[in-house]
Amino acid sequence: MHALVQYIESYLSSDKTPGTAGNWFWATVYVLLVFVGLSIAVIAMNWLERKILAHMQVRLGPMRVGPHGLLQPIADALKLLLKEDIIPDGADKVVFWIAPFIVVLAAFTVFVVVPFGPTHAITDMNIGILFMLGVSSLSVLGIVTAGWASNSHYPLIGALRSSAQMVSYEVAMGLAVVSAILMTSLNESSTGTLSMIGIVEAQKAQGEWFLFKFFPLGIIAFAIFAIAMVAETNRAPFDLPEAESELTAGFHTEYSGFRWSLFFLAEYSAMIAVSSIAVTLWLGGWLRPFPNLLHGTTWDLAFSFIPGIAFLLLGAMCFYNTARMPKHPLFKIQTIGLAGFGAVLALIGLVMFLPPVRERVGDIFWFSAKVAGFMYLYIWYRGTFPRYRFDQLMKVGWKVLLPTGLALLICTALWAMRSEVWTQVVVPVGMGFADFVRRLL
Amino acid sequence: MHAMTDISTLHYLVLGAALFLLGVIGVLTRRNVVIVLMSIELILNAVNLNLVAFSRYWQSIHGPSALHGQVFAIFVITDAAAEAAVGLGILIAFFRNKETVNVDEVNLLKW
Amino acid sequence: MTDPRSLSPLDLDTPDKTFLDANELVINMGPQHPATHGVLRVILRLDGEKVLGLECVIGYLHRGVEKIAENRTYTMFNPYVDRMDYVAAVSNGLGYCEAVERLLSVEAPPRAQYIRVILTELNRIASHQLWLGTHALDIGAITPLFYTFRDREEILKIFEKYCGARLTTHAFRIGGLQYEAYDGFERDVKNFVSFVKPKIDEYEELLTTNRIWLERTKGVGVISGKDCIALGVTGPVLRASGVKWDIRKAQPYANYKNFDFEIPTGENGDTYDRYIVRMIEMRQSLRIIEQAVEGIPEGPIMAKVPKVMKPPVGEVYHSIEAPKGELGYFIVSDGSTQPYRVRVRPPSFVNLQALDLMCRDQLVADVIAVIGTLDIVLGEVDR
Amino acid sequence: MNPQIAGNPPVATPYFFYGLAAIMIIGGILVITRKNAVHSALALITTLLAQAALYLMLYAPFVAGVQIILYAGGIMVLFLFVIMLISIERAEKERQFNKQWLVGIAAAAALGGLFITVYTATTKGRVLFPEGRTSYVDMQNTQGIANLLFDQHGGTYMFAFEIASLLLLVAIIGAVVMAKKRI
Amino acid sequence: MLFLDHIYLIPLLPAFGAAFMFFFGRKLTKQTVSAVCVGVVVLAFLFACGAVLQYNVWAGANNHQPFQKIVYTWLGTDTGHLNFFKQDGSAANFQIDAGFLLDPLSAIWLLFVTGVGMLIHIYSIGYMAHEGGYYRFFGYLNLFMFSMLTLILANNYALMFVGWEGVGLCSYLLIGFYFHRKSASDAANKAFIVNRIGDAGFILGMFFIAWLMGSLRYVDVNAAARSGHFQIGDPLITAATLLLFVGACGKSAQLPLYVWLPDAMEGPTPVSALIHAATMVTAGVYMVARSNALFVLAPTSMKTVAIVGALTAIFAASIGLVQNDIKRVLAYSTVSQLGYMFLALGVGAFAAGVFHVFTHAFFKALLFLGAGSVIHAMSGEQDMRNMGDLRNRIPTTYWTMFIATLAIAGIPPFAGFFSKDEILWQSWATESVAYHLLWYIGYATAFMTAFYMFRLIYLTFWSKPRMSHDVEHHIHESPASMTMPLVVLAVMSLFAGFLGFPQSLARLVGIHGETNRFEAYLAPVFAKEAPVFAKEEPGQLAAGTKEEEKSSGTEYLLMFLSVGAAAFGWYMAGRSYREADKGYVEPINALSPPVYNTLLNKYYVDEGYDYVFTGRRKLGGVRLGAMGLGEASSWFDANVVDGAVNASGWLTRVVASLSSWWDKWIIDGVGVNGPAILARMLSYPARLLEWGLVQWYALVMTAGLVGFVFYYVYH
Repeated sequence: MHALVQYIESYLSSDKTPGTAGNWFWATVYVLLVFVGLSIAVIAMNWLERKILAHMQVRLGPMRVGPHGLLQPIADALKLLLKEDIIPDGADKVVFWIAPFIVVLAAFTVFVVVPFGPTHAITDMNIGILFMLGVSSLSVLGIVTAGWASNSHYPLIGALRSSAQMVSYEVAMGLAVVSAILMTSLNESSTGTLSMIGIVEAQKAQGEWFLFKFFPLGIIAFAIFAIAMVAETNRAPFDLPEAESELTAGFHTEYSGFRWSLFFLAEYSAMIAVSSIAVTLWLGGWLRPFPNLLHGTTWDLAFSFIPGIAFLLLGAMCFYNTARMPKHPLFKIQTIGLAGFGAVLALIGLVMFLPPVRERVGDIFWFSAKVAGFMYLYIWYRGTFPRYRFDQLMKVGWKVLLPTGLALLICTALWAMRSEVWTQVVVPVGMGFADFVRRLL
Repeated sequence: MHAMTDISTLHYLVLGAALFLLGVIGVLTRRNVVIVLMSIELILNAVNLNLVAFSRYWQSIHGPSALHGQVFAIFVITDAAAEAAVGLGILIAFFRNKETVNVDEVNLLKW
Repeated sequence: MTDPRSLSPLDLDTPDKTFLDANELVINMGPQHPATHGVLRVILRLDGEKVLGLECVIGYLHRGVEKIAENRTYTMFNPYVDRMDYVAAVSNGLGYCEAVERLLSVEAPPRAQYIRVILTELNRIASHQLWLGTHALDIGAITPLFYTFRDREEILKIFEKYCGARLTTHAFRIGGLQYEAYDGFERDVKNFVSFVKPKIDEYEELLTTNRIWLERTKGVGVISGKDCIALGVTGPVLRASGVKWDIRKAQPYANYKNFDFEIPTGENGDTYDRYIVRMIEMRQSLRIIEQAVEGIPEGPIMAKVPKVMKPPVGEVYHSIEAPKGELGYFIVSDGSTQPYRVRVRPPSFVNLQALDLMCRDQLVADVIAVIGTLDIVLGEVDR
Repeated sequence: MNPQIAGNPPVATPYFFYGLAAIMIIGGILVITRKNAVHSALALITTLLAQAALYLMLYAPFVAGVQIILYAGGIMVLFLFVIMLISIERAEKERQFNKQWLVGIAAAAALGGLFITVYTATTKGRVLFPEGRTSYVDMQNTQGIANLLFDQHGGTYMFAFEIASLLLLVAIIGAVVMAKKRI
Repeated sequence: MLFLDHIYLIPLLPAFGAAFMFFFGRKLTKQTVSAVCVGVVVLAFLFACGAVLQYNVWAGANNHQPFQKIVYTWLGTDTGHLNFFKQDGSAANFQIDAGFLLDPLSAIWLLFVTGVGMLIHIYSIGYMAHEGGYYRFFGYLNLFMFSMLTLILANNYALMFVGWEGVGLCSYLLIGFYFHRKSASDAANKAFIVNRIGDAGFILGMFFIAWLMGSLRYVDVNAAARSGHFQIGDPLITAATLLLFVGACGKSAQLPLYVWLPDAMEGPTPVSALIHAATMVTAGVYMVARSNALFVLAPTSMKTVAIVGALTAIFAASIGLVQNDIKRVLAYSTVSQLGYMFLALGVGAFAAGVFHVFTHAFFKALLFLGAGSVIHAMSGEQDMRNMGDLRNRIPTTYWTMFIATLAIAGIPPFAGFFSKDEILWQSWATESVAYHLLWYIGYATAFMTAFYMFRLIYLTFWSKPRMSHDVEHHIHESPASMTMPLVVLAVMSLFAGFLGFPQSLARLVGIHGETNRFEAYLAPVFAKEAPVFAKEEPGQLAAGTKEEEKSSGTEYLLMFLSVGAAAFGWYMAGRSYREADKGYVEPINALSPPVYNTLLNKYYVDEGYDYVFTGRRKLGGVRLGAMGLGEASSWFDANVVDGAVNASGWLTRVVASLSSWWDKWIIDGVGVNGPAILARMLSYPARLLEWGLVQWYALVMTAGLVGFVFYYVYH
């Protein structure tokens, strides 16, 4: 028993990710943790999207299953699992089977390199960001095959649209990412890196988020990425592949039940994944706000209380709503449930005040909070924007984002090399010109 | 742990040769142009595997920065992309004119 | 490329060539489709995503309303008309009642006229709100739908209080009204007016200057005033094309000539102009309601109408400006208690003819927008 | 086992190699035997991904990443696109192999025989392909490739890199010209 | 001399307008179109006024010669490409110029063509405001003005023929202006074809003149004709003048070629007014008057002209009695009045005929424009049966039309009275009693004219309203641009007659001296003929010689009689139609239905032409006329000519098949294909390497690879 505790402690004090350390056991544990965490996140996201969207649209959203519809996602999941699994006649059965798995696999695999903290990643790859982009681009394959295998017009058009859209926006996305990677090489000691952890470390070392670096270049890059990532995940206002008024449901029109839920899962995981990339590249990943300005043990302590406080606030909200529940006997169970949920949240908050916990969950909390901000943006877009038309979408991708991205890349490079540019280009040319003018006179 | 012998360069070479042969058979026997093009991709990948394996071997002799094989592999992948784009472009033009994808029906220099 | 307008009418026997060659791909949209507003079936002929032509297949909701009329007395047929354009049932009833009144040569008393105008204009606002919500939903903005339905609810509440029904109201009777306005009717209407004014600004805030909304609607589904007239298109669609034609002004019925309001017109005849025109129309309707509710005279609500209606032999055509355009009733009386023939000129049916013209050379996604902007109700198209 | 001292253990055991090799061979066979081109393409994708894993085993992570992005994410999507554009129903019902298939297999078999003899041959006392053993070197793979391609002093393969970009440009234009109906 | 020297600008101004419309019209707004087109015509009118004034001054100083301005020589012997021999075998210096001539005759035509044309242009602005093809219409009108002015101002027959054909073309274009209407395009075709027949006569007559006189210039022709070289009654001259008269019949709608003019009413009303009433149709009169020197040499032709004119006058007037279409009544009236003019020309009263042309231009244009205004008010309704009681609704139109009616009916002191009376008097005044018959015909026509014109007035403006409800709702007076020309023309109809105030009447009121200014003005053109008659054939023709006038008493009597006839016509029309209501009965129908139907169907002339000339209908199973000729020649071609062709073809085929057999089996089989087959057999092995299958190449490559590796390993 003691040995086990010691083992865990020794691991927790390690400064390497399990993959880097080559520790199979811990790697497996991490994979499971990430998988479970991600599933919970998707479920929570499902509930939150419905609730937030509903409140934006002056309605209540799910209210029946559980207090404030908290159990709705679970009910949905159950329903989906129990539904009849329909494969259309004339569909290519094998491919129809495989397609959702490809999508889900691609969406989940990218989390192998997502750094929730300096050591809280499954592994740290030399080519981390490349791996993320590459694997997330594999989901296109799943979508195309899904659309094709359905043997129906709407899914096929949806799939073609979807793949064209994703391929197009990947280009702009890649350019934005490259300009961020360029910034990592400006560390005095480092030569630049593709590693996700390395990128965050570079931001820490350079003392600013890449969002604000080379103002306004960093912000432009981030904006390009932020637009491209919405398109990449087929979300509003770029949700053409599944525009229900035009194509019914796009590439997954013919899917139902469990396989449909896989697409659903993949979509939300992909949203979280691309948000993680954005957070890692531009928003300082797991770093808490102002790590350099407000440093020192006192500030560390102060910031380490924030996660606990946040959970306590959530718990308090639950209790407040419990008090507002109708006092009718029929609502008794719901009231109790909400109170219980609040209690669990509060308990978690309290646990987070414990020193060993609070020292380690800070990274994960900040990372998740930043990602959650992006998730809220996604929902907000959906509540506000109409849908682009396909030619307009392509126009935005190829005629606006791509040239901007190229110009941005060149500007970033020139800016990064400004001393060399000055000493090796501007000064010699200027001298030569001065010489020419002198001779002329 | 290491019951089997370590994997040597030759293992990769044999695997590469096998893939190469599969690709050659595909190119020589299939009628569908798309599959012929895919078989060419197989051949290119077999070559790439050899290149990377040799690069690894070369590194063990000349030090870690001797990555020429990998650089070659990247060039091959670039060429493969170009080849696929042009090949598929030809295929589309061909299909539009002849309504077929069978390579042995392309036995005229022009149509 | 040949001009798609010169192509022959949709030839459905065209073989579906390969997808790649995609000269002509025939796609069937509806009758079960979220964006066809009911059971409209549209057969599209596409070149890639470009529409070469389309054909509407209608009749899935045909109930033979006009035929039913021939076996009902004039009074009995009145509720049927509510089922045609069910989102503007009050307007339908107004048109029918006024047509029969003309046949009988009676006129509803002034008080009834005022209440009729108020209810009809309220219904126009309700219809436009429903249109706005669904149209925006088609284009992908889901939020306005809820805003408009929330505010439309207030109108339905007034209807419910007035006559007990919310949708198919059967509010008017031949010769006047069945019910006196309930206590507080004026107050409710005034409250509604002051309630809904800022709400219309709210809808506009969401959409009018929204970049994506502009890109999706400007220059989409353009139709010229000339084509509108040639096709018989009426209502906001016609007005958005720059033709100032509103029956309320052109051939005033009820007592619209007593009210001061303006007829908005557009310039380009595109989807955006139609949107703007309808938004202004809602405001103008509020203006009319305000004037009408201030001036409701006292007096009877029912003219002298025989219990058994036997209009003299003859025929009458009477049309009103329904929310969707000119709604006309052509009634032939053979002197008996039942009409010899009732023919309805439904605005939706006529406006739907313009769909083909408006969608040519546009993209598939625009077809959705154009169907939405035409504001059709299939109950009225098929009757 | 103490995670702290794990250092650089072997990335994968021979089991992995044989497993991946089997996947690749089976995938390759499926590629050249399937009637349906989409199935062939999926098999090829499997092969390519397995090969990417082999690259990782060979400590060539950058090549592996490029393989995934370019091959699996780019070229194969292009293939799938084209397969969907052309109707394959007819192609499925036709003869799959051409008339000289027997000759082709014979030629391939001859080539295979030669490979076997070459890989097992020694000439003039010199082993043609020595039984090289890979050794594990910890290094910055990506930076190394970047140095070869374009380091500060011109880069060994700088010129080739530029030529490759030109090739890609030509390929893009060529593909567009050929595939577009009306330019 | 500015205007005279640049007289060619008068036709060129409208030509510019037409060309501008042709090139840019489609893009222009209606305002621009009207500004350009009407502007050039106004300019042309002002220019014409200037030119005539200058001419009068110039002529006074130059012995009243015609003024000639030759811009360039179009074709002629002095250009070296042409030899020309006259009838008597002598070579002539034959020239055709683009030349312009102004003398009193063309001056009169010039003034009323540009003047009336200008008014009608202005009228058209209002009338056509809501029609499509606005620029097209005005372009055609300008083109017409150009052609008409060319016709008038030409100094030779050839250039006149250019204008002649030009007005024919414009007439065709404008009749067919509503080309989407079958009836309009048919009418246009009819007008064009009928005119073509007349033109053939004209062109032949022109050839005769050139052959006889060696020149086509008026001055040369007139000089030659008056030189005494030709005998009166010279058969060649008679032939030439008769042929010219055929042309005049076509253009001026005389029997038997009048059929196109009533149908020409399919065109827009301003066109009817301008072309088919006031200007173009008088081209025939102009041509005959212009050729007066020739005509007086051919008494037979003169008789023909007079008889045809008189018959046309009564024939058309009788049809006009019963027509119901307001424009058709006016059309037949035009034909009838043209008959009057020819009657005058035929009896040698050239000045009287021209005077009638002059006055007729004003009141007929006014009548047509007024009818257009009525039609405009009636929303396009043209049938008088559906009109009635319009005088209070459109008073301006009513009053102006009423004035015109008084004028045409010959009620003093309106213009028509003077001109018509002059013609009647001149025809009575001829020596030959046979000519008195012509006077009777003219007299009856005068009565009919008054009757049908007042019938029109009563049916349209008086009587009971018979139009439908909708039409009645829309009746409104026309815009100012339409009524203004009406008023101007009405004033002209009132006063134009005083230009030719008869001497006798003048004596009656105590004025002495030259009162018939018109005749006096024209004297230089016509007066020279008198001595020729007097010398050669006294007593046959009265011509314009005042010495031979009968006593004034007879003239007063005749005047009184004709006014009486007009008044009686007025009275009869009033009695019959003043109270006409829906379903009124035509008095002629009541008298004798067969007569009525014959008149209503225009004496069945069109049907007759269909039977006899066009062959559109079969006469007793036989097709006559043009189509009959076509059928016959078609039969001949199909059976006789083609039969011969087919027979020779059959013969050729037989021979060819024999030759082919030889070629195929012997020459090709043995001589050509034999070596080729041999070559193919020999080259087959080489072909194996390059037979186009890509995979075969790949196979060869693989084989090569195997070979190389094998060599490398085992060498």
